[in-house]
Amino acid sequence: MGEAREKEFWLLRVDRRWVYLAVAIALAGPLIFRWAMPPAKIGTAEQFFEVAEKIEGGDGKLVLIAMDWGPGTQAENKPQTEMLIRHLMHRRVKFGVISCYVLAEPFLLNLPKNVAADLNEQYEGTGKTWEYGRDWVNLGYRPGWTIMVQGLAKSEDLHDYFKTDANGTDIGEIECMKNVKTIKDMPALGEFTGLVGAVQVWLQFFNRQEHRPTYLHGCTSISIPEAFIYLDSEQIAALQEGVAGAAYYGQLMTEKYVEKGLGKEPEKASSAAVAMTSLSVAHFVIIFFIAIGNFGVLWPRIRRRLGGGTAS
Amino acid sequence: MPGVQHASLAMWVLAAALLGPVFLFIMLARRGRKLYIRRIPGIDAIEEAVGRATEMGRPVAFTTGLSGVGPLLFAVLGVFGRVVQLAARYSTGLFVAQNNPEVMAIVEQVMRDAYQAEGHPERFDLSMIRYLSGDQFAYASGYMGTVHREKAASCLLFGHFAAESLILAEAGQQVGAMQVAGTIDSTQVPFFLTSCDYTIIGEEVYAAGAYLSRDPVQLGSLRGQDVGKLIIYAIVFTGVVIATWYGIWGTAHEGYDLWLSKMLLPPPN
Amino acid sequence: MDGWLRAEIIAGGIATIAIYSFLWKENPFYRFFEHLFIGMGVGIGIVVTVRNFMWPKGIKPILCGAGLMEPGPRESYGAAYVLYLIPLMMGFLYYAIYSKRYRWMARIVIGFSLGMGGGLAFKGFFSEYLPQIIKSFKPLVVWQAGGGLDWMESFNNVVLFFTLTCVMSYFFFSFDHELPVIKQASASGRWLMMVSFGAFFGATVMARMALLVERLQFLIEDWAPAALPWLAHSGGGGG
Amino acid sequence: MRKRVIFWMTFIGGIYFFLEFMLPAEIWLPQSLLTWLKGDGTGPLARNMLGDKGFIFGGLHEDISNGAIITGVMALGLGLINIMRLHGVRLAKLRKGWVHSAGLIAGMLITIFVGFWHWGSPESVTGKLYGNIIMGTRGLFPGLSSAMFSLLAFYVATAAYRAFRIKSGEAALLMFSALLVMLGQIPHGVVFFDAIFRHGPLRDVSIIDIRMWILKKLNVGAFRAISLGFGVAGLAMATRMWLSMGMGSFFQDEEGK
Repeated sequence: MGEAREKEFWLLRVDRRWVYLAVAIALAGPLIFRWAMPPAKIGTAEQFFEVAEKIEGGDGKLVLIAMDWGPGTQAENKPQTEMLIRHLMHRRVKFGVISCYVLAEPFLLNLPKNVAADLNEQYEGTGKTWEYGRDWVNLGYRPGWTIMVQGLAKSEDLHDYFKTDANGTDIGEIECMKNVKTIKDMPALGEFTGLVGAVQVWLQFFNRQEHRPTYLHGCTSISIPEAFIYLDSEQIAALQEGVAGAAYYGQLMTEKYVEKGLGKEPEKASSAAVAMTSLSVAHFVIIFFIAIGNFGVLWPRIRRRLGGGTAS
Repeated sequence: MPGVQHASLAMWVLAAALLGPVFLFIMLARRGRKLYIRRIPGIDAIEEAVGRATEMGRPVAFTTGLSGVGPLLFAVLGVFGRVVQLAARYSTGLFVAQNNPEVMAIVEQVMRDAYQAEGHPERFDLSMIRYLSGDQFAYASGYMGTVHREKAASCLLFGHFAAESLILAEAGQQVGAMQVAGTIDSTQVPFFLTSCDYTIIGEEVYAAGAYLSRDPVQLGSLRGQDVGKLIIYAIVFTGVVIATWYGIWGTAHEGYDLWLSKMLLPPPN
Repeated sequence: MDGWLRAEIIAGGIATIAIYSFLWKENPFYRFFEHLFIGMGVGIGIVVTVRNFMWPKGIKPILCGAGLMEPGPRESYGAAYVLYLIPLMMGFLYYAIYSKRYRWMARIVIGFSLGMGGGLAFKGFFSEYLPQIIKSFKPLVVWQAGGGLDWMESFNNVVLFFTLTCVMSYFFFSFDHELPVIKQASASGRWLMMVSFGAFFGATVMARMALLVERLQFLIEDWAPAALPWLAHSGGGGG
Repeated sequence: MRKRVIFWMTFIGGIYFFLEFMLPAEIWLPQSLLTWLKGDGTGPLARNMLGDKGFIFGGLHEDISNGAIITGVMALGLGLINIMRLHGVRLAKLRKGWVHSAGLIAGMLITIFVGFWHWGSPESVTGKLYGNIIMGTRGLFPGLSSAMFSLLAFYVATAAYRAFRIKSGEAALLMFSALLVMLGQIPHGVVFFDAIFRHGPLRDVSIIDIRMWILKKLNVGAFRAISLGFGVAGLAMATRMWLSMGMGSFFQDEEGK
């Protein structure tokens, strides 16, 4: 094998380290310089935006966001969740974050907090503020999957069901939970996951005969085909496809919500758009190397044809 | 569609229909009936891989992946037994990466027996078996490092694999090893196809043991399994015909709506 | 930043870089972390198994059942839980492989676990494959709701059935594939599998790249400021 | 004799799980017998194994499964012994690579120590060492795992470069379907594809639809056929395992010698 390779055309034996380097540069470059291409239009993201736009908020209503993801899929699920949180905060719709996945704990705590901090900074001096308890609640990691979700849907008194938030504060003392008693006070569910079977649990058990919340779902790129089955059958009302969906969603939100000339404008491109740029460039790097390899295969033949049989 | 909790009458019948031919052909094979088995590309390469390592004086790497104790492991041991036999005969270096202690105990038994049967029990060395922890990626890192350090001449990857498949296969590729992989995980086959010289797909792994050993029990079982698959196919075919019949007459019935499905998997009462 | 958190991030970053150093070549830095990784993997396996399973589900019931320990609140263990000593003792037979004389006894427990694998397979087979068989019952002709043939859906179902037939025929081993129909079906089966495998490869590229993006984000956004604070100072002068 | 013991133990290992599935959830018993068996309804039999209609074979399923797992878990020590034999010896004799063996053993022992010491008090030093440095989401072990996992990003690139070449029909098929799917999952690939096929028969087709069609329709058939094949083989193999058929090669005992 090794001997055969010696004679191969050089395009066919580019050292693997060059490939690694190209991939690393393609991914890290946009991340370091926060370079973002304008995100491409994605139909499902538009739909997601419109559905999220119509969620009714107000007193005694709470949107539940299930963050069933951890470090393994955060590159895709984190920007998705962040976009919905940002959207709800802009619209002043109150929400609670919850997870059935133990590794999600630090994200439950930090993600909404960071978005709020970002918005507070952006709107500094305008009198608009976002704070824990009033705008959102962290319901923490709750083990048990099916049993937990079923119990949540059936509970007649969520204050008793949850007892405390993730910090140990009594639920009754949390402002946004005050008039939220049953699943009927939850108009929508945002479910984000990269785990197999997680969305099915919520779809099957998070509802009652008299009340079906609007389901919004964010999936990783690898599970898009399965997620489409639920979108086609209208079991879920909206879908964010991987990080690409989040990037376009972010674009839509900037168009609608970033008020020009009011407070400080966000300087940075959204992290979803940056990550998407990284991923797109990396895809093109792979396609480029595939092209090189095939050119290497075809070139001797082309040369033979052109040169009239001089090649050995 | 309801889940399957306990066997229905149809399942008893189906189990008997699938296993009946297996027992029948095992019996026939034991009585000396010749059974045909088609050539499976890749399986011949297993012996070639051991030969290559012997010539180069470098070791063979074998791993059972993430397989637990179960039918798949048993099928893989058919291949493994043959590899160990050859390695014992020609005194070829061998290391077996392990990630499940229960499997490791079985692997050790098989190795001891094979070296004993070849008449070279002294060539068996416990350090051939490397336990690389039960964690998927710690195991992968250990395999990757070991293949590089020992400059494996051939890598044989058989069993159940998950995302680490490409890490293992690339490690062998990087040291220029001849690689043969076999797995039933369809989602990992693409990665083996791109990095290994031969890839044994799905049920071929189960056939490999029979092919290598020509053991009548295994050959008979293989023939019986083929009949079993024909039965499964016949059921699918019938279902499609019935669904199409309804389709033509405009009454849409498919999947679990069909009476045939309800017969196979009765709704819970 | 809390000192422990900072130490955690710095350690995680160094470990990450050690693994990436393998991309250049196998080296002592990688080798050290590889060994550390395996060691921790074994350790964590033992800690987690004992903490989450062996103690609460094995040892504690035995001790409480025998009356040697007070069960916690909302727990109760009957005397029958002492019977867990039987599987526990059986487990010890594994260690017989280290004795020349009693090595055969390890085969008792190995056989037991093989048998268990065999017995469990029946449920596994039916609960996994029966739904798949049933899902394959698709009509080859589908009418639209308002009448007229639904070309796309019919075509999809025909493709599904055709693929299933061809690929299954590829996996017949003991029949002669020289029969022209079978030969062509199994050849098409192999080609169809290749298309599927290629597609799956393509689909995973995004997920794999996303993993690396996550690690790079960690190195750039968390690790670099924690481990190399002077970089952050010089870089973020304006803010 | 030994062979017979092993054969029966193998059979016993499988019979419970076999019957638990194959028998109905409740085996019908006459009401009178049932009432008599139940007695006052507080005995262990009545509480777990007798239902309204009859005998529940799997009444103790959870406990029995637990017991089976206990046996398997006991094998964990084998891994420990294997490691000590390989690396402990290397360390003790200071053979080549002993530094790494020392790292491995230290990593293992420290993890075990901090994992058990002050178990249940995460604020202690050992608790912090275990919960943050070793197991924290950004700590050593998850860091090593994620880094290993993410190596795949590099490896898919080299694997694609090396294997996706028009050298054989199979390689070409792999390549074309991978390319279609890859272009279909990045927005700029979609724009690119649409630009190329602006005219001609493919102008109304989106690559997103092509990708979804391959992944949702074509893949399902192929993957299902593969799994039905090895499903049947697995069932046959499992039965042979359970009944010790054709296991000669694994259980040729030293007994005969």
